[in-house]
Amino acid sequence: METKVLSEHYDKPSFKTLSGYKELSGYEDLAKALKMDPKKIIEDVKAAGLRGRGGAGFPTGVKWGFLPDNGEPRYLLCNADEGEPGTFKDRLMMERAPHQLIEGMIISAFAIGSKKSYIYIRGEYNESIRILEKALKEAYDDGLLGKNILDSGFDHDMDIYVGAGAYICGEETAMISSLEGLKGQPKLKPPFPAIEGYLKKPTIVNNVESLAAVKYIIRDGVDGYRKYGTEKSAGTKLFSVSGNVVKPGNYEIPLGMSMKELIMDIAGGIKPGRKLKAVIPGGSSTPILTAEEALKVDMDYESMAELGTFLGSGAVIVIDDSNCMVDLLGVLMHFYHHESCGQCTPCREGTGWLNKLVHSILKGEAKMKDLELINGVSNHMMGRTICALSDAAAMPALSFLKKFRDEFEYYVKEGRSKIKGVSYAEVNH
Amino acid sequence: MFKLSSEGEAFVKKELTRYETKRSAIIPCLYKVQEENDGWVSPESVEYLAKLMDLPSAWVNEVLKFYTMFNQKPIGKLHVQVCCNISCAMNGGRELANHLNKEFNIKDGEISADGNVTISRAECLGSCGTAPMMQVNDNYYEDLTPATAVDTIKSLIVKGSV
Amino acid sequence: MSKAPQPSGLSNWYLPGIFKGLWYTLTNMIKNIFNRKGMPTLNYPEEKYNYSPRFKGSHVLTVKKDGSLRCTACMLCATNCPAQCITIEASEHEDPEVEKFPIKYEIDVLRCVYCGFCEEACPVDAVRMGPEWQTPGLAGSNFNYDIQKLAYRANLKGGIQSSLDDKERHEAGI
Amino acid sequence: MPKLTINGTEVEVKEGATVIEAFKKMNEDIAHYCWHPGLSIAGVCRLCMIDVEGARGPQIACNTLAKEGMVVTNQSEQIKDIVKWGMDFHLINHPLDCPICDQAGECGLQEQYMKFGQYDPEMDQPKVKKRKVVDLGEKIVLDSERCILCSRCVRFTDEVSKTKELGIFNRGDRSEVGTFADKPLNNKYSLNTVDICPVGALTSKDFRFRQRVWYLKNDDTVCNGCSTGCNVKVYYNEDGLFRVTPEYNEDVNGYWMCDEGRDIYKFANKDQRLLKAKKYDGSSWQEQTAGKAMQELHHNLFDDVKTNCSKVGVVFTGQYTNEEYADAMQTFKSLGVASFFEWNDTAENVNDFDDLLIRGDKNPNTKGLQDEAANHSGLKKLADAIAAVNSGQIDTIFVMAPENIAVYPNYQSTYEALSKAKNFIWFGANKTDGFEKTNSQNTYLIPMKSYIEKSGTFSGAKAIQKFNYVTTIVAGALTLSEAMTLFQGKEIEFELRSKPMKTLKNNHFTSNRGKL
Repeated sequence: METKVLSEHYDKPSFKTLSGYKELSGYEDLAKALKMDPKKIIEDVKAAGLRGRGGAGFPTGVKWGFLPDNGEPRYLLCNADEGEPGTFKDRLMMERAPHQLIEGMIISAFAIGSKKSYIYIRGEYNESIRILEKALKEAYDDGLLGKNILDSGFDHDMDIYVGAGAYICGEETAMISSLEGLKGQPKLKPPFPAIEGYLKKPTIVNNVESLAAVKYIIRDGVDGYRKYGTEKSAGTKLFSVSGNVVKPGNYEIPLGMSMKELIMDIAGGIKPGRKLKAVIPGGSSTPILTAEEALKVDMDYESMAELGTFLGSGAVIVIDDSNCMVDLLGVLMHFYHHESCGQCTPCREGTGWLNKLVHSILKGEAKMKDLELINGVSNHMMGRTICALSDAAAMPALSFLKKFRDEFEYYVKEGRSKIKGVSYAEVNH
Repeated sequence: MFKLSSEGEAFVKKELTRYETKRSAIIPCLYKVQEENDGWVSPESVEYLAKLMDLPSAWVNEVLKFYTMFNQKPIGKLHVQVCCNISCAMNGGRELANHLNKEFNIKDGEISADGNVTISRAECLGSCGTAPMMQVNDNYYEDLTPATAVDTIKSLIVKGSV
Repeated sequence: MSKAPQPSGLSNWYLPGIFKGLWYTLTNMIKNIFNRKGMPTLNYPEEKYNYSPRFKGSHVLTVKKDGSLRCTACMLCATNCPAQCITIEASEHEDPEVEKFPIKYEIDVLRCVYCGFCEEACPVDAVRMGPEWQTPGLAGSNFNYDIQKLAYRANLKGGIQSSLDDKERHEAGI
Repeated sequence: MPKLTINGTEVEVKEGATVIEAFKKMNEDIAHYCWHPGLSIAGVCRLCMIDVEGARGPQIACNTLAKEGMVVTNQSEQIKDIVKWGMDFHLINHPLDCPICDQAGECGLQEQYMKFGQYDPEMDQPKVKKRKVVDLGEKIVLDSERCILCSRCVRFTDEVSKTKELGIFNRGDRSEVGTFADKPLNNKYSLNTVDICPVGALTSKDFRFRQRVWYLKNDDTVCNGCSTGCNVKVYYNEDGLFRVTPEYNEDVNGYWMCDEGRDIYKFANKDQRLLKAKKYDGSSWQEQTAGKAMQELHHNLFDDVKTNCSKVGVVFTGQYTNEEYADAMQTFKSLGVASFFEWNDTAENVNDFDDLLIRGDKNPNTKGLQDEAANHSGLKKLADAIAAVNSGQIDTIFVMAPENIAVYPNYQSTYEALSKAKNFIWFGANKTDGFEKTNSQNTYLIPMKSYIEKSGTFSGAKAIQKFNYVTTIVAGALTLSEAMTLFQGKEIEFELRSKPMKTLKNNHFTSNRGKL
C-alpha cells in the first residue's frame, strides 16, 4: 500500500499554485516553525531520524549540527540536480508541489539561521524551472520570502540557479563549485561544506525530498513522523520505479516495506510472460541485486546494507529476463565515462578504461583475462578519489560481474549475448 | 562578429550582480549567448562574453566545455535528444534513436539537410518512468514509439516553419 | 725482481731454431701446393670471406615508407655508445606527428668499436649494423659518416625500410 | 609543533603542516604529481596515499593535516598496491614518446615507473588521442596527450602569476589543458609552468631538443638579471650553458623566477664572450692572454697612474661581486685615485617592482657597489666621467663593463664616448664586435669571468647572497680581483678545485650500461 504523506495532494492541479497550496493548509507549518526555537527544530529533525534522500542517507539533523557557531553568513542549497539514472522523484515534487519545497526550505533555513538559499536545479528540467520560478514569485509577492517573513523578524532570500548538464553537479561540493561559476568539479574534503562551502562560507546542501520532509516533521511532530518506517529508517520515501514493470512511476511508501510488495504489488509486477532477473535498488550507482535477493530485501537503509548495496536515491530499476547484463553494463559504463569530471586520475582514467573493456566484450574482442582486469580496475577505483563517482562507476561493474559472471563469460567466449544470441556491437554507440 | 542584443547585454549586466560572485553569472550568460547565437556557443562569442563580463576567457571556456547543455557546434532548429540511459535502453531508447537517425538520414550531432533537426543521444533526463523519451529543445516527449516520435518531430517542424 | 734464467746448452745456439722454422714453412708450402683447398688464407681482394649474417659491420640508418629518416633523435644510442662516437643534433619537424628528427647524425667510425650497443638501445629500429665491412677511405674525414652516407649510400638502394612506421603506430593507438 | 611518526621515525613539523610536508622534511619517498609546495592543494593525482592508524581507509597525504601522535606509513602492501595502480591509471592514456619527449630523464612518470612499476602494461585498448605540438606563443609548446592533468600549471597562472590564461577544458578523459583558442601563454613568469609540469606536456621552446637532460650537470648560483637575486640552477656541459631554472629560497624568490632571468645564461656562453685580451696601439689590434695583458699594463701604466692619480677615473657597473669591488677600490685608492663613477643604464627605474620578483634595477649588485663606494669617496655619475674625458680632465680611464649587456642600451655609445681618453682599459666579459672603432691610442680590452665562473656575494634588494663557481667557459678570463692583483705586479694564487662530477640523475641507461 502506498502511504501518501508528501505526495498526498500531488494529483491536485491547484496544489501547484500558492492559493491552492494555502487552501490545503500550506505555509501553516512555516508559521508554526517560525515561532519555535531554531535549535529545537534541529533537535526535532535529528530525533525524527530523517536521513538524506539524495543518495548517501546521511542524517539531515546531524549534518545541520556540523555548522560552526561563529555568526558567519551561511547558505542553504537545495540539491535539485537529479541526475542519477532511474531517479525522477524530485522532478515530480517540483512540478506538482513547488510550494511544499519552498516551505520546507524556509523552515530549514530558519533552523540553521541562513539568510540566503539557492535551489540548484538541473538545466534539462525546464518545466520544473518554470513552475518553481512562478512559485518563488508568488511567495515573494505574498511576503513569504524577503524581509521579516510572517512578522517573525526572520529574513530570507531564495534564488534558483540553473545547471547546464553535468551529472557530477549532484555531488554537493561539485554543486557548490558550479554555483560559484567554476567547472562542476568536487572539492577536496576536509573542509566539509558545513565548515567551508559556498564562497568558503558554511553551507548546507540537502536534497529536495529531505527539505520538503522537514515541513512534515514540524507538522506531525517527531512521533508523528516516526509513525512510518523503521527505527533507523524513519518516515516515508518516494521511490521511482522504472524498467520492466507494468506500472512504472513514483510511489511513496514507508521505509521498511518489502521490495517484493513495491515491485509486484504497487508497481504492477513484471510484464506477463517475463521473469524478474535483477533489480538495481537505488539508482544506477548502487550494486545490483539478483531476483532472489530482491524478493527478500526490505526497502530501508539497513537491509540494503546487509546485502552490500544501498537505498541510494530510491530509484528502483527492475530488470526482467529479456535483458543482457553485459549490454546494460555497457550502457552504464558509457554513462560514467561520459560524466566523470576528469579531476582525479583513478576516476578519469578508470571510467574510460572500464568503458573500453566492457565495450570490447560487446564487440567480441575481449579475452577472459579482461574480466579479471575489470575487477582489478574497479577495485582500485573504489575509495581512491575526492568524490564518490568513481565508486559509483566501480560498484555496478563489480556487482554485475560477480552476480552474472556466466553471461559475461559466455559473451567473451562466443562473441555474442547469452540472452539475445546476437552481438551488441551495432546497437551501442 | 557575434554581439548580444541590447536586451541580452542588459541581461548580462543584471546577472553579474545577481549572485555573490561575478563568476557565478557565467552559466546564465552562456545560456543567453546560446539563445541568441542560433543554439550554439561559438569561440568568438566566448571571447566577446568574457570581455563583456570582464572575466578571463579561460574561465568562460572552462565552463562552456564542461557542461553538455552548451552546444559547441551549430545545431538544427530542433535539437532532439534521445535518452539512452539504462531505463530507456531497456525500453527501446537506443532503437528509437537509431530509427530517428535513419528517418532523418543523419548521424548523431549532425544537422539534417534542411537545417531542421539534430539528433543526439543524451544521458538520463529524469524521465525513466515514462521511457523511452526524448527532449526536443525545451520540452519532454514521453512514452514514445518510433512512429510517434517521428510524428512529433515532423509536426514540430511544420509548426516551426509556419 | 728476479733475473730470468740464462739459456744454456743447445738452446743458446740459434741455428737449430732457424732450421726448425724454415722446415715448417717448407712443409706447409708443399702441402698448399698439392692441397689448395685446405689453405686457410684468401686471395683478398679477388676472394672474399663470407661472414655470418649476424656480423656487425657498417651502420645503417633505416628509413620510413616515405623515405625520410626513421630516427627520432632520442640520443639513446649516443648515450649508450661506449666509444662516444655518435653525434646527433635534433630539430623540430614541421609534421607534429614526427615532432623531432635529426638534422645531423654522425658516426666517427674510427672511434667506433662495433659493439652494437647503439642498435640495442634504439627504441624505434632506426640504427642497424649492416653486413658491410669494406670501408676504405683516403682521408680521416672519410670516416666520419653523415646521414647521407649512413642512410642513403649507393649500395643501400634508396634506404633500408624500418619495420616500424609512425603512421601505423599512431593508427594502432600506441 | 605536532610530532608524528612516519614509517617508524618520529618527526616534528610546523603547526598547520600537511603530512606530505612531513614526508618531504624527512626525505622519505612519496609519490605525488599534483602537490607542489608553492601552490594550493588540488588532491587530484591520488598517489600520495598513506595509511593513518585509526583512519577509515587510505588518505592522501597532501590534504591530511599533521596532528600530534599521528602514526603514518606509506610502506604497507595496500599502499604499494594503490600506488602501483595509480601509476597504471596515469599511464594508460600517456603516449609512449619518451624518445622524443624533452622531459625524459627528469620526468615524474619515469621516476615513478622505475621505483614502483617496471611491469608490462595491461591496457591493450586504443589510447585517447589528443592534440600534440600546440604552439602556445613564443616560449612554450604544449602536448596535451602527455598531460596528466595535475593542474599545477593552471594553479600557477591562477595563484602566482595571476594572469589566468590556462584552464582545463572538457571533462573526463577528454580533458585537455590549454589556453582559450590557443592564445599565447606569454606572461612574464610563464616558463615556471614548464618547470612545475611533472611530465613533458609543457616544454620550453628555448631548451626544446637542444640537449637531453642527462647530458647536463647542474649547479646552484644566483641570477644576475636584476637586483632581486633569485636563486637559480644552471644546467651546463662541456658545450656551455643550456638553461636556468629556479631554486627554492624562501626569503628571496620562493619557488619561482621570471622568464627574463632564464635567458641570462646566453651571454655567458662562449660564442658571446671575449676570449682573449686585445690591445690597440694606434695602428693595429693584437691579441694576447688576459694575464699577459695585465702584466703589461703593470709595466706600462702602474707608475703612471700613481703619479698622475688625479687624471685617472674608474667606471663601475653593478654587475660585479662585493669582493671584486672591495679589491678594485682598495687598489685604486692605494694609488691615490679618487674618481669613481657609476654606470647604470636602468637608473631611472631602480625602484620599480612588480610585487612578485621582477625589479627595475637590472644589476644584481648596485647596492653592493654603492655600499662599498661609501667607504671611499662615493660614486659620481657616468655623465661626469664622459664630460671629464671630453675635457681632458681624465686621461686614463678604467671601465668595469657589464656582462649582461642586454640591459645596457647605451653600451656601444658609452664605449665610444669613454674611449676618447688617452689610456683606455676596458674590463668586460662580452665579445667586442664593433669595438674596433676606438678613439684611444692605447686601448686594452680585458676578458672578465661571468657570474657563472666565479664565487662571490651579491647584495640584492632582499638579501646578501653568496654564490659559488659553477664551471669554466672562457679559460683565460679573470675576475676583477685577479686583474687587480696582476695590475699591482703580484701573482695570482691559484687554488685547485676538485669538484665532484655531478650528473643530473643517475640514469638507468648509463648506470646499467655494463649489464646490457
